[in-house]
Amino acid sequence: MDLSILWYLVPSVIMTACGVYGFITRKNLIAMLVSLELILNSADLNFVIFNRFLFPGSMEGMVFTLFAVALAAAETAIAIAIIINIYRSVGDSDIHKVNKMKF
Amino acid sequence: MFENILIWFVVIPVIMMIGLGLCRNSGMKAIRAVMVVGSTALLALSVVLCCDFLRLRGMGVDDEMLFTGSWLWYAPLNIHLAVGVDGISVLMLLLSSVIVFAGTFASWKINPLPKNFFLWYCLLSTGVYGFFISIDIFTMFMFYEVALIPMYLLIGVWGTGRKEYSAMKLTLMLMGGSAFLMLGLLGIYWHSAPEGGVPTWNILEIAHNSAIDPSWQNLLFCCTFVGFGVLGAMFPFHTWSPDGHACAPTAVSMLHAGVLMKLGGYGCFRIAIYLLPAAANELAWIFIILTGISIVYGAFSACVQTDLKYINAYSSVSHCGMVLFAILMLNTTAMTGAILQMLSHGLMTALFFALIGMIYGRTHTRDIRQMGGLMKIMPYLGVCYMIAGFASLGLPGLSGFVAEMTIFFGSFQNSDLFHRVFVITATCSIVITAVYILRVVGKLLLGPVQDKHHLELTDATWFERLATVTLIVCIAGIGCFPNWINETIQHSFVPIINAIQGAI
Amino acid sequence: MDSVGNIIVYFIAAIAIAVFSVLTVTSRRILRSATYLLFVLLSTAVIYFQLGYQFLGAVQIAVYAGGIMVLFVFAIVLTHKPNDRSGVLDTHRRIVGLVASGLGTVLLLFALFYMPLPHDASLAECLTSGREITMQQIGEAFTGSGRLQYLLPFEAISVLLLACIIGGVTIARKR
Amino acid sequence: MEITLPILILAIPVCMFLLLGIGGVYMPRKVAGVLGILGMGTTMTLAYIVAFTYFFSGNPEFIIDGVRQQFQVFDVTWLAFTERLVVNLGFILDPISAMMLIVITTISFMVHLYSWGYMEHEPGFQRYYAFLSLFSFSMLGLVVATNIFQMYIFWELVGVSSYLLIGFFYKLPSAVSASKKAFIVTRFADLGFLIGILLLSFYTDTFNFISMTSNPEAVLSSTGGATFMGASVLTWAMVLIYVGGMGKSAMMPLHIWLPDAMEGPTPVSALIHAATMVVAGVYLVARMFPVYCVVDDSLTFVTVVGAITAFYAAVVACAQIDIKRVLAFSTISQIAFMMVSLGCAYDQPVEGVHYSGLGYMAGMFHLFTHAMFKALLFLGAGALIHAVHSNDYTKMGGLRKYMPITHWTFLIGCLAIAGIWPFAGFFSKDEMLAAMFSRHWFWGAWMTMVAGLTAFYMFRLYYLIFWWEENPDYKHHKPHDAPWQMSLPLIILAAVSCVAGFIPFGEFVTWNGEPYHIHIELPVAATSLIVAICAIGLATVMYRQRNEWPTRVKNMCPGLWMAAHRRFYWDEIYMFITHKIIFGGICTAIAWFDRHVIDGMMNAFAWVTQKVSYSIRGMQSGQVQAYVVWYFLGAALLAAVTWICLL
Repeated sequence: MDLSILWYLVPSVIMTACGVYGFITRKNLIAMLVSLELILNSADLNFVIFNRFLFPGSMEGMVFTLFAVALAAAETAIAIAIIINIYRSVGDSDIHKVNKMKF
Repeated sequence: MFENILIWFVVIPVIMMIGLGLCRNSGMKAIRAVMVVGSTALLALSVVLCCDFLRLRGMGVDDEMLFTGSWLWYAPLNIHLAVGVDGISVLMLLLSSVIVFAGTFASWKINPLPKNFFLWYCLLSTGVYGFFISIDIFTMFMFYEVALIPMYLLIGVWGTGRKEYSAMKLTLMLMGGSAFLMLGLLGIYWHSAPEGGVPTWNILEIAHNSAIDPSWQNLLFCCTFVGFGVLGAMFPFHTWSPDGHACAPTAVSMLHAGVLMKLGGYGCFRIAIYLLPAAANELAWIFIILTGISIVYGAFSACVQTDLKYINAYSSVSHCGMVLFAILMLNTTAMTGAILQMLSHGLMTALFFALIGMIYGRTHTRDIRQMGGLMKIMPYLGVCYMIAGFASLGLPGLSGFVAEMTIFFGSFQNSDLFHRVFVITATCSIVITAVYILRVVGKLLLGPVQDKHHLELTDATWFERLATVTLIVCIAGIGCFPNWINETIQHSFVPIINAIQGAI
Repeated sequence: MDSVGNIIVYFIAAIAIAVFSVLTVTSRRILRSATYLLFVLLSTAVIYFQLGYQFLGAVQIAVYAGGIMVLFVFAIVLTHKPNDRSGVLDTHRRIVGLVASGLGTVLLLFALFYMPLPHDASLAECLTSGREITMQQIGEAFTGSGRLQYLLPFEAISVLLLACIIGGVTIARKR
Repeated sequence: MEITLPILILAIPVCMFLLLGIGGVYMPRKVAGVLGILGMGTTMTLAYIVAFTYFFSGNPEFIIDGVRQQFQVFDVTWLAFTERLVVNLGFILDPISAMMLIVITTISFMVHLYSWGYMEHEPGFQRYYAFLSLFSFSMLGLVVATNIFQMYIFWELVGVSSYLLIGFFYKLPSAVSASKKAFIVTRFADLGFLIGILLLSFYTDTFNFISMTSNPEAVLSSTGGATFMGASVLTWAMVLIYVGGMGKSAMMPLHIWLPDAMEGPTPVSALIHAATMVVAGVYLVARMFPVYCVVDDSLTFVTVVGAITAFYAAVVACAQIDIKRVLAFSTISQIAFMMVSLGCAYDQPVEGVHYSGLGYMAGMFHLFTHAMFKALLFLGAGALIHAVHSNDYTKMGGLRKYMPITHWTFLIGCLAIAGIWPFAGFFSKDEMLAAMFSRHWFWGAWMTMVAGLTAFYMFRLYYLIFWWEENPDYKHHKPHDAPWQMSLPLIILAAVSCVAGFIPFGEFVTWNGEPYHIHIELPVAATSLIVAICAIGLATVMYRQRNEWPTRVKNMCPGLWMAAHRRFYWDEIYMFITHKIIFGGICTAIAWFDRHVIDGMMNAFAWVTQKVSYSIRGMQSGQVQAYVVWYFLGAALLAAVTWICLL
């Protein structure tokens, strides 16, 4: 039995689907962020998989993933800072209660 | 660039704006000084231009446009800042200067935010002047839009009554018109050159090339004519006019009805008819019907209004309808009449609005049912109002008569039954005009005094007198000695008429 | 033909990813869902290792599982309220989420199976045909400015991270 | 001829208008009055000099072989419509314009003088004189017009002067509405005039009177036989031009403004609404006479309208209470007389007719004499109103003892208008009736009857004012004759009315300039004289002293009396048409349509846009989760579309 590219892509698809589902259904901001991480992670995984299976001679996919991980860290840091700030001023981290700045 | 006299028509208002910017917000004296100096300079400039123009024509300089100049602005689209004037533009510039001058004095005590008011006012006049000096249709359109935008703020901030609604309505309807216009202008641009040539925005070149395919012309003509027609208050796109004028502050009404509505008529013949003559010959009948309706319809509507400004706005619909109507007759005499009517209507409507503003400033009402016998209380304003009324109903010796008669006699040169019927319908408006003018004069100025409080009101102040006298002198001047204006205009129409004749 | 060990490791990792992903988004307690996320990330790291990217796997564990998860846990604890009902989902949202993610999945799977991908290439072949990525290569790629070298993005990311740290502190500090 | 005098004739009044109009506020009234009178006096002198030069100098410019010529003193371009259609302002001298110069300046001067006394205590005295000057200028400009467009220009100007003067007492609502009515009715008529000019000038390519009248056949042929609704275009043009004349001259059915115009100061009525402006229509027909003759239908139209109006106005005049209204209807009737006379004239010799142009000459003669004695009557009425402070004859009666000058001059006026020898009216009326009989016996008989009615109602008025029964109020407030400024014009005009009939008018004014020797047509004269005397006798019986006859006659046919008194309900008909139909029906409907349908459409457009954007706005909720849903739905949609396309 061969472990072809499809085998590896399937968990990635599942991760994306779960991330999307979570992002849509969750009310808590942090939970949404968690779902977001799932999606991001599946994208990272895809980069690496494609690098390995389609262009085994090069390392661009991996480099991209490295950058993406760094960016994810940055993004999470800022997002969490904002969430904490919102929590302080609104007293809740429910996304439906954070609509003061909408209009 | 600055050696060209025409550029100064745009530069001076900009300098005025800078000057105003340097004034303090409440420094009424400095603001007035800037405005008076600036508008006098503009007036002087127009007079100088006019004399210079006549001198050159007298010397036998026979170019279509004089004082031309062209500076590249945006090469990829071949846009230039191209300027040049013929007799009609010169007269329009003169008219604008007179009205800007009078408007300055009519808004002598504008409140609140005088500085900002005059800033927008100057921007508005920049647009108007720029429109009249341009011979590049892109810059023309740009200046047209520049003139349009300040209206929104001027009405919305300094207006009276339902000002937000009216400002919005006016701006949106005119913007809708300019959407059509933009379409038409772009179409003209892309078809302006013969096969393989570089498209151009320059009016003279487009007219010279006459490369626009007749089937395209029809579409473009409708777009441009409707676009300008909206500004010219053509039925059924006129409803911005009553509301907009009713709510606008005095000087803005003056400038808007006096000059800005003329942009419509001017654009109609300068762009729609001159550049698209074949379509003009073919489609004029549609718009003759619409403008014919405008004339009678506006007059009838004016008969039952009770708000002074509404009466005047509807009468503007009628009179501006006459302008477009005459332009569509496509012969020299009628089109000359149209220009005379533009001048005449500009001056007398400005006078009307100035007077209405002055009366409103005193009585705080514009409802003619609540006023009466004002002639006794403020004889100067009353007499001026009567003069404006007589000019409007076409009394010989004042400008309205000359304009209307030239239009009627010119229009009557078209000898088929269709034109005849509409000309005779249009002539009926002189009676209806008399009805509503005399109705207002009777209710407003004559008869017993309705409101005891009005007895304490005062007559015109010196700046109000200056504003009105300027306008009245111009009205009477055109009315008594029309021939030199007439000749100037007729000469300027030669190329346009040739284009129309050539396209039949 | 891949070795049985590889296949077993793959299946463990894949099943872990699938199960913990689902648990991450369905768990009612946020702290738990964050923990499940940690397992997903670790499983991903396993796959990275298996694919021959040891450095990346290490980074994944260090930065993601180590750094980011700590941030999450802190944030959750800071914003935690007793009797939090935000984990309770209503049916309507659930259906919408299912439809959207289902549609997305269908699209992705559709793309997966219709794309002209080299199905026949096995992991072993790819591992042997590809060269080993050494730390030196990675270091050169990050510090050079030539073709396929990433000094500028690297620096940009560094500045970005610094900015994020400062921004995070500024935003989250008490007023 | 020098152009200085003619220019001055026009320039002095207009300068006087500007001077008094702008500077009048700063002048004492005496100064303004004296200035006005002096200005008009100078104008009158100059006009006399010009007219006498024209008639008597024998200069070949004016008369060649005994035929008077039309001479344009000057004719300058004012506005060029096209290369050929050019509006000039000029000054024409020919028999009728010279005659009109005399009439206008004389009456105007008399009125200026008279007003000094009459208007002495009115506010706005300076303004009054300014308006009078404006009117004089416009009227003079009208009669000396060299072309029909110049005439139209001044036609409008006299209309406005008339508007201003009728509404002089602008605080009275009745004066305001009367002035408005006068202006609008005449304006409506002017519309006809304008369309007539449009038609005529389109075909002839000229406005000039001389080029039109010198060759009327060419005018006809220039239309190329074009017809409209069965009548030739030229007929239409001439009828429409005549409609303009009907408006100014108050012919049926456009007569309704003239009785109301009596709201103006009485001297104004004398000047404008009796002597000068209202005869502009007659003057217009006379001016265009040769062209009218080419299209006989239009001349018949003139005659028929005139005959109906003359009879109608005479009947109504018998049932009026207001003395100025009686005089107003009398004016309408007399002008109609002139119209009929013009309509009965020929422009070429006709078999069996002694002198074909008699109607024209007689009409002009009557215009002249009528101006004099009607001005006299109005000024006399003014003196009465000045004394009694009422227009109503029931407030008068037995005034002959108190106001002898007014009484005698008024009597002369009445005798003149009734056509009693040797007063002016006898001669002109005799010539007119002779001309009518020569056209058709019916017109002669009809107009003789109207002449009888004229004598009757004038003497009814005379007796009711000066005889009948003394008003008891006189004991408290004794009426007296007017001051000299007012009496002098009365006396002068009375004298003129006595002798004007002996002027050999035919020597001066005929349609083609050839002199004609007036002689009395004995049968016609005798008939009309007898009819007039009978009518006067009847009036004497009925009204000399208070008796029951008038009431009895009234009660015999109360409906007729009431109808005549209410002027056969013309005003009500007009009120109905203008207020109910035009204002209430058309204008209100259009205004409503504009606000609700046209503007409603625009607002509906805005409303729909707003509603649509409100409903779309929900999508832009700001909720990221919703966006994600939309994103996936959109991606799915795109994929589906792509798939369908690829299949």
